[in-house]
Order: sequence, then C-alpha cells, then structure tokens
Amino acid sequence: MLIITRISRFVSNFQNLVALFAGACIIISLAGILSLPLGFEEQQLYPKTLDPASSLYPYDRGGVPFGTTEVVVQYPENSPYAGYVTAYLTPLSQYLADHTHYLGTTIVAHPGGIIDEILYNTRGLDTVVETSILFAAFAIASYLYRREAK
Amino acid sequence: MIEYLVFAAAFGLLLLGLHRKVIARVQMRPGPPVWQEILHALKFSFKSTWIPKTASAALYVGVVLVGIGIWSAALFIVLAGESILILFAIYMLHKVVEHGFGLSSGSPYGKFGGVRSVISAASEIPLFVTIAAIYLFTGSLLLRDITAYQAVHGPFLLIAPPVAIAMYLVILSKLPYGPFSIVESKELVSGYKTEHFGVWRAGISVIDGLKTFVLLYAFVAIFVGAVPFWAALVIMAVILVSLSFVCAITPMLSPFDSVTIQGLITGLMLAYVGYLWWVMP
Amino acid sequence: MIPDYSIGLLVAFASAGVAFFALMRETDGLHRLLLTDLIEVVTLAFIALVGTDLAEALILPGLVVGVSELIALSEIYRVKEGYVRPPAAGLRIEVMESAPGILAAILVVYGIVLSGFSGGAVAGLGVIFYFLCRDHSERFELIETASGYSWVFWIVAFFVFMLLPQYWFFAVMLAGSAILVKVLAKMSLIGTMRGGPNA
Amino acid sequence: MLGEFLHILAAATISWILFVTVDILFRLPEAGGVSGASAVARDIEAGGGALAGGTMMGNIVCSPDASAGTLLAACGVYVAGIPGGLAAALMVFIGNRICHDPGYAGTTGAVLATFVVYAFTQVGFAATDFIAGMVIAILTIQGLSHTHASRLLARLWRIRQ
Amino acid sequence: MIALYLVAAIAVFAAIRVVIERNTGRKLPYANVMNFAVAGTLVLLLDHPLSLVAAAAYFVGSTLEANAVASTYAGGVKR
Amino acid sequence: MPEIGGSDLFVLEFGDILHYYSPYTLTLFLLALIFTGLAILSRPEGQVDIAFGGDAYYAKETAVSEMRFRRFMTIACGLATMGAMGSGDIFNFTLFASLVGITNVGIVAAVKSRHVLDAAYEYGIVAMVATLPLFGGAALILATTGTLSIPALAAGAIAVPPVGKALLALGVIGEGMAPFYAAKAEMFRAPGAPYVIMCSLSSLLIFLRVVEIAITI
Amino acid sequence: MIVALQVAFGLVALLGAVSTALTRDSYGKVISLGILVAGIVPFIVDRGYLDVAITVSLIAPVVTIFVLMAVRRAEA
Amino acid sequence: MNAVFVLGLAILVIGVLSVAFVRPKTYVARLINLEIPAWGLLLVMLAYDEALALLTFVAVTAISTFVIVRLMEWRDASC
Repeated sequence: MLIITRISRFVSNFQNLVALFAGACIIISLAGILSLPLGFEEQQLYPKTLDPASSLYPYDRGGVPFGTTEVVVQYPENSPYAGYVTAYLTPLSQYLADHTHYLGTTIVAHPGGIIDEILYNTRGLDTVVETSILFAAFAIASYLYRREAK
Repeated sequence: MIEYLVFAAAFGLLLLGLHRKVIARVQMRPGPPVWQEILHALKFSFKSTWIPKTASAALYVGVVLVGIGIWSAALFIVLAGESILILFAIYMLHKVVEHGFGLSSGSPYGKFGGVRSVISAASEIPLFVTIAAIYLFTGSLLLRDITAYQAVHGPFLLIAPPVAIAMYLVILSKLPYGPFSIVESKELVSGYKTEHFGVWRAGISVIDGLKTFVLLYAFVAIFVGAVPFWAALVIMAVILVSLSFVCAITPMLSPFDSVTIQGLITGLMLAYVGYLWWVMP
Repeated sequence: MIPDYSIGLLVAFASAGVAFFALMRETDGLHRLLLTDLIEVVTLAFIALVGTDLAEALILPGLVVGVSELIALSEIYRVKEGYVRPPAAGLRIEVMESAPGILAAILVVYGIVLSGFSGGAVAGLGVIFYFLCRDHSERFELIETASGYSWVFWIVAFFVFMLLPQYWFFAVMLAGSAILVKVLAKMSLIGTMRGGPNA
Repeated sequence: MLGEFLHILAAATISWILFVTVDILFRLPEAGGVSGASAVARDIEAGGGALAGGTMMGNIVCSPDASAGTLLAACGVYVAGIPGGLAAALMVFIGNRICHDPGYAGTTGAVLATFVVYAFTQVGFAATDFIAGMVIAILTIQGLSHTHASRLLARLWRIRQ
Repeated sequence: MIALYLVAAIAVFAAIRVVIERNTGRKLPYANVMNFAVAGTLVLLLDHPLSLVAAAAYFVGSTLEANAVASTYAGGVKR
Repeated sequence: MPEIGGSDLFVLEFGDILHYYSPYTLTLFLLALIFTGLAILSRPEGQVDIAFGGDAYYAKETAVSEMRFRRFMTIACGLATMGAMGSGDIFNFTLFASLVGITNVGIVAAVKSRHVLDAAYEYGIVAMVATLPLFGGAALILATTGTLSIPALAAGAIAVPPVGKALLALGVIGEGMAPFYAAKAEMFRAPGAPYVIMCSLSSLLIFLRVVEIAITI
Repeated sequence: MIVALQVAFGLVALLGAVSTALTRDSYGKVISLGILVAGIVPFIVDRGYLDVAITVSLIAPVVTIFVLMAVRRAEA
Repeated sequence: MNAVFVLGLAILVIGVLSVAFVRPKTYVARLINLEIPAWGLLLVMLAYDEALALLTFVAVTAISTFVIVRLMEWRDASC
C-alpha cells in the first residue's frame, strides 16, 4: 500500500507531469530503437526525382506548363488538376529559370511548384489546420500580451 | 422503442436499490426498500424546479439532456448488436457529462465532484485494453459478431478471464458506495449531483438507471454470450449482488490512490494483452 | 538516393531519448521551454528522414506548429511569472543601426519573391529584425486584421481548389500571397510585442 | 604544378602589397571604426602586439576592407571578368554600409584589385591564383602571429605618418 | 585545383587556431581568416556569377557577425 | 477494412485527405457538435467561493473580454475536435490533435490565477513535447508503409510497425489524456464551466479516435 | 564534392560543433557557432543551392545578433 | 549513406547531447547550444535535397530564437 501512496503522491503533483510524460517517451524511444531495423517502403507518394541539369533542380518534376505532370498521389480521382501547378512558372520565375541554373528553390517556392501543389491542392487541409494552429497560438499570445499592457 | 427505455431505466434503478439493500444487509443495517431509487426518481419529478442564479443555464440543463441522450443511444446500440467501441466511447463520455453537472452550477461541492470525476479518468483505460483483447480474438468489434464468436467457442468469461475481471472492475468503479467512487464521497455532499434538484435530479436518476442496465447487460453480452432475455436479467442481478458485496466490505480509497490502483490495473492488462498478442498466431 | 533509413532512425530515436531524459530531470520553467525547442528539432528530424516531396510538405506544418506553440507558451510563461515591466533597449552596437535597413530589405524582398510559408518566415524574420533595432509605433490591431483577412483568403483559396478545381491558377496565387501576408504579419507582430507606447 | 604554386605565391605577394597599401592609405590603423575593432586592438596589444597594427586588424575583422575587396574582386574576375569585379565592388560597398563602416577602403580596394587581377590574367596568371593568394595574404596578417603582424603593420603605419 | 586545396587547408588551419585560442578578441582575426578561406572556396567550388553573390553574402554576413560579437564584447556604444 | 466502428456512412474528399464518418466517429462528432453548441449558448457560471473566517460567500464573475476570448478558443477547440473525428489521414489527424492541444491551453491560459496558469504552462509543455511522438509516429508510418491514408492502411496488407502506433497513441495522450489528468485537474478548477468542459471533452474524444485508428491500421 | 574537401569542411563543421558544445564562455560559443556555419555553407553551395546558401548566410548573423542580446543581458 | 548525411547526424547528436547536458547551466549557454542540432538537422535535410524546407527551417529557427531571447529580456527587466 505504501508504494501505491507514493506513486499517487507523485502523480498528484502536476509539477511532475512533464517528467512523467518524458519518461513514457523515453520508454517508447527505447522500444523504437529495439524495433530497428525498420524497412523503408520504396513505393512512396510524391517521390523525388532529381535532375541536376535542370534549372529547377531539385524540384523539376517534368511536365508542360498548364498541362499535366505525373504526380503520384493517393487519390488521383479527387484532384483532377493534380500536376498542373507543378509545371507552372510565373513570368518572374520563368525569367529566373531561363537565365540561371542555381535558383531552383526560389523558383519553385514562388507560386506554382510541387510543394505548392502538395500544400495547397492535394493536402490542402493540412495547411488549413496548420494556419489555424498559428492563428490560435497567436491569438493566445496577443490576448495575454494586450491584457497585460492595459 | 420507448418501452425499452422505460423498462431499462426502471430495471436499472431497481438494481441500484438492490445494491443499496445488499450493502445495508452486509453491514447489518435494515437499509431502504429495494424500490427506493424508483420512488426517488418519481418523487423528484414532481418537485419544484428552477435553475440556480450562479449556474451557467444552458449547460446546466443541456448536460441532463445529453446524459439521457447518450445512454439511450447506448441502450439501442447494445440491443441492436452494434460496435462495442461506440458503447465504450459513450461510457467514457459519461465522464464529461458528470463534469458538466459538477461545474455548471458554480457550487464548490459540485465543482469538486466534477474535478474528481475527471481525475478518475484512468478507470476507463482498462476498457480499451478489454476492447483490444476482444479484437485479438474476434477480429471484429460488432456486438453481434462477438456473440456469434461465443456461440462457437464458448463464453469469453472462460476464454479470457482477466479481461472479464478488468471489465468487472470498470463496472465496480462506476457503482455508488464502491472503493473507487471518489466522486460521490460523503465530504462532497452529493458530489456532482449536489446542485441538480427537481426534474433535473429525476433526469440524473434515469441516467443512472440506464447506465447500470446498459453496463451490466453489455457485460453479459460480451462475456457470457447469447442467452434468453430473462436469463440475462437474472445474471445481471447476480453480478450486481457480487459487486455489492465488494462495495460493502471495502473502504473508499483516497482520490489519487484510486487513480493509481486503476492505473496499475491498466498496466497489468496491457501486459496481458501484449502476452496475448505475442502468443496469438 | 536514399541513405540508410534505419541508421537515421536510430539517431533520431536516440536523440529523442536523450532530449526527453534531460526534460525529465529539468525543473526550471525556462529551461524546460528551451528543451521543448530541442524536441521540436528532433521531431523535424523524424519527418526529414522520409525524404520525399511529401516529407518536405509535412516539415513546413511541423515547423509552424512548433514555432506557434513556442510563442504561445513563452507568453504564458511571462504572464505566469509576472514579468510585466517592458525591457529597455539592452544591446547598443553600431551594426544595429546600419544593418537592419539593408538586411531587412533584402530578406523582405526575397521573402515576397518566395511567397508561401517560406517567404512568410523569411520576410517575417526581416521585419522582426528591423523592429528589433528600430523604434516602432505601428498599429497592432491593423496588422492583426490584415493577417485575419489573409487567413480567410487562404481558406477561400482552399475551397476553390476543392470545389472548383478548374480555377486552380487563381487559387494558387491567392493561397500563396495570402499565406505570405498571414505568416509575415504574425511574425512581425512578435517583433513588436516588446512593450513600448502603442503596443 | 610547381608553376601554379609559384603563381599563387606571386599573387599572394601582389595582393598583400595591394591591400596593405590601400588600407594604410585609408588610415585604417588610425582608429577603430566601430567599438569592436578597438576591442580587438586592445586584446592584441594585451597579447604583446602594437596598438596601431591591432586597430587595423580589428578594422579588417569588423568590416569588409581592401583585403575583402581584393578577394571578392578576384572572385568576380574569376566568374565574370571585369563586370564581375565591379559587381564585387558594389557588394563590398553594400557590405561596408551594413557593417557601419564610414570609409571607402573596401570599395576602392575592390575596384583597384579588379583591374590588377584582370591585368595579371592577361599575362598568364589565373584568377584562382589570386583567390588563393589573397587567402594566403590574409593568413599572414591575421592568422599566423598577431604579435608580429601587428608590429609590422604599426611600422608601416609610422612610415605613412 | 591546387588553389582549392590550399584554401580548404587554410580554412581548417584557421578553424583549429580559433578553437585553441582562449582570448575572445584574438579569436576573431583567426575567424576572419577562416571566413576569407570559405568565401574563396564557395567561388572556387562553383564557377557561376551567383556564387560570387553567395560568397559576398557569406563574407558580409560573417563579417557582420564578427563585428557584432566584437562590439558586444567591447560593451557596445557608450552614450 | 475491418469494421470496428461500423461501416462508413459517408466520405468527404479534400484532395488526398479524406474525411469519413462511421457510426462510431459520427457519434463522437455529434457530441463535439453538441458541446460546442452548448459553449456558444451558455454564459459562464458564477463560481461560488467561501470566504474563510465567516459565513460569507461570494460568486466570482468572469470578465466579458475574458469570456469572449475563451469562448472563441472553445469554438476553435470544438471545430478541431470535429475535424479530428472525421479525419482519414494520419498526419492531418495529428495536426488536428495539436490544434486541440493548443486551444486547450488557450482556454485556461486566459484565467487570471497564478495556480491555474502554472498548470496551464506545465500542460502546455507536455502538449508541445507531444508533437514529437505525434509527428514522429506519422512520419514513421509514412516511411515504412508509403502512405498516410487510414483507409489505404487499413485495406492493404501493409504491416504498420507497432512502434508507430504506440508513438501516435502516446502523442495523443500527451495532447491531453488520462494518466496525465493530474495537471488538467488543476486546470479544471478554473471558472467558466462551458469552456473548461471542452478541454476534457476534446481530449477524451481524440483519445477515443486514436484508439480506433490504432486498431484499424 | 571532392573527398578531401568534404573531409576538410566536415572537420571544420565538427570542430565548430564540438567547440560550441564545450566552450564555457558565451562569446567563445558564438564564435564557434560561426565556425560551424562556415563548415556547412560549402556543402550547401556544392549541392548547387546558391539561393539557399545566400539566405542562410544572411540569416546566420541575424541569429547571432539575437543571441548576443541575450549574452549581453546575461553578463550585465 | 553520403557524407553530408553522416555529418548531419553526427552534429545532430553532438548538439542534442550538448543541449541536454549543458555545462555552465545557464539559459544563454543552452540557447546557443540549441543552434547546433538545428544546423545538424539542416545538413540532414540537405542530404535529402529538401532545400525549401531547409530554407524555412533556418528562418523559423531564427524566429524561435528571437522569441526566447525576448522572453529572457522581459525576465531580466522584471527581476
């Protein structure tokens, strides 16, 4: 009975909460290490294809602007326009792509690239939730800040 | 439909009355009559009813309706042989309802009852272990599949007794006057029920009756299998009497000790399920 | 192309274990906050090890979640500890007068070119840096409103994608710029949340 | 192999003379441009060096000066010829503004170095020789012995005065 | 090619010198040498106009860093 | 796909992310909806406190700005919970779970009580740290199976490593669940019942959901 | 990249990391962090991500200035 | 198994250890050490060619550093 009381005293103090959770995470980490090696599945969604010669390197996924590009998605039938964004270049990014070879990241980050395709189109809901998280967290911070400031 | 509900509530309240009676007799007191709980429910229905000034009105009323709603749903799920996962989800959500009862009034007693009810959330975890163990055997969680499995292989009570014990403990922690009933401990007056009176209290009685009926009936369905309805009622009463004996002779634990013991039980159950998972093909 | 996944995983799990061990031993609030930041890094390592385009698209939400929770928690910590006196300008060095203008301009322009999250973060950093070094008296609520509207724009863009996919081009543009504005605004507000007249 | 090595050494000497001259002409050893430069000078003096030389070294640390100009100009000439060198000079100018440097030693040095490097590429030197040479040259000033380098610079500064 | 090796070797040498030097003020000139060497390497690695920009950005950035460190070390501006 | 929560009732498609509702998840969804509605409708209660050393008692009042902020957080939390209930994608689910975590912190962080804030901070640390098991688990599952869609994982004969599931479950527990209720209990003492109750509801619901996910995949 | 260079800059980066970890003095730490960055930037450039390299090397001093604010506070 | 990947993992581990068992146990030391695993992770991302994520990561790390520094400033102002 004594040990139970001691455990309950430990648990009942919320200062120990973090330690408790961290302990659980350590156990799972050890379990993770013990369960290695884990096989890497080669058939991935949105695989990378690297073409160092392209000016869009490392984000060149082929395809024609305003046309189709082969993108491995989970449910192709749900996003009929998948792959269109990938090959699209705005005038600015087209200019950059024509003139330099090492600005692939900038060009692709500019609207219209594989990451935009994933973030906004096929997995757009992730982005909605994620911006909501930022929104909520920021609302908390600014509410507390302004309450103090008054 | 409605007659099932009325019957279940009435029978559940009867079982609770039986519970009190058995405890009283074990402790060598005369105890209230068996139908006392039913009378209570009827009495409260005709008493005057209003909402306390400090209460958060919509929540105060809403939780009663939600409570009745979820347990009615639970009853029909059991009767229709749907997924027991839903049943147990409702069982866990009852916690939230208790919490709502306690907090909505603004009364300190109710608040502490609600807080304790939340602390004792660990009591529900054995349920999921139960679910996992059953799933390992049947590969399905629909109640009708489980009864069908038992028709072939015999009752689960014999196949996996530790799982049955876990569920037994879960029911125990939900009954009043038991070792885990920290929510209704006497220093909190009536715990989360303190500030609900009149019709609202009658609603709580209905919830309690339904809850008792559904849990015991689910226990019978999951661990004993398909039996005639009257036989199920008899088995339920037998189980309840055994629970009452436990309640009568054990002291109430302090809140965090209760949580710790429930947690340890969960750990044991996890180990058992891990063992099952290891040995099963 | 893909280096051995299991070795990476081993390192990631080991790092997670070490980080959690440190967190377990730590009792001071601010040290705990610093360690949670470390754990965010390990989290991203898990995602980065997948190594596909999808992994990259998942890193960005992971990053944003981490930094936003950090912002909220740091503010809670400040209020909880009762640190109410705004700090006076502490560091006074020459480069803080000369560098912000140019560096912030470069970062903001580049961020606008990038657009999206990455752009928002880069440009936001530039704006923070500028506000840090200069006095500021901007309208807190105005920026917040802009940020709120841009969030709405992004939601609109999302539904255009889902319901009217033929207007995807419009949606990409809307989404990219809306997120840029949103992230930029949020981040720059952090820079202004340092006390002072109009904050 | 050996020829390239000699080229690098020669380039190092040329860049050394170039940037030290420009820096001294622009009065770098006179005073620290920023408080950091003075701090570096103080520490070098405490380590046995000369204050004037230390100040110049501090100024080199804290802002792109003629040595940086020479390096970037060599890089510019290497990638794009004369326009590259001038672009490098522009970037050094921006760098000077960022680093709160009131002078124009870096920009002047870069423009001068552009033409010097370009001239030498016409007579068989490669621009890469100048990049490596400039790194060696800065190594001799900043990276081998602060004491001796600062004394040497102080002596040169006295000549200029 | 030999230039590249030479520059890299100097970078390593300077890095070691920075690490073994104890005094903050005297660490900075060694770090400066390393920055020169790295900036040179960037251009030598990739022969492209943009790598000049990269080298300049790196160099200016690291100089700014050194400047900030030194100024803070000196105690900032006295007003 | 094993039918553990009943057969699918309907499926909502958002590109690669599906939302599907089985009787089980629909039940949970409806509960989240009901309690969100209650939070919108009801005003916070006046928590009665007893003044020691006398018979006096007084009711705490919640300031209007605080109430509005907490109601906003509660609605966000309810929406996040509803999203997490239907989500058919593991990563998306983890994001919803983190949103639940952060809004839970927000609901109590607005209370002006040192004790409650302490608890909120501790819980916030856990919620933030829990993103490692959450996202780590999702990434592990993605790497070893090549997909994140729950229906696809459930349908195919793909072996999901148990570690992945365990990480996921632990993460959800960290975002707010049972053995870790100790700190939440402190949070629950805060006034403002309709909002506080959303904390416990949402953490229960996401836990129920992750159990379903862990069994399904 | 050539193996010898990889070794060289890997060494620089490792040296920076280790010395940042082991140095006790805050300024020493910040300078060692600079060494770490110096070791890493060539790898980025070598992969051909010049835009990334430019941004990273511009952001690095900004981080340093942020850190220095804290350092200054701590010693004051 | 390329060099960048191995180097990244090594720096990540060094960084995690140095943050977890920071020697002068001060906030500033831990804050600075926090940068090491970040750069290690950057190399890991680089090994997988995740350039955009890398770019965002650097910016966001800077922002979170700022958030913590700001908190420390408030702390010092009030103590």
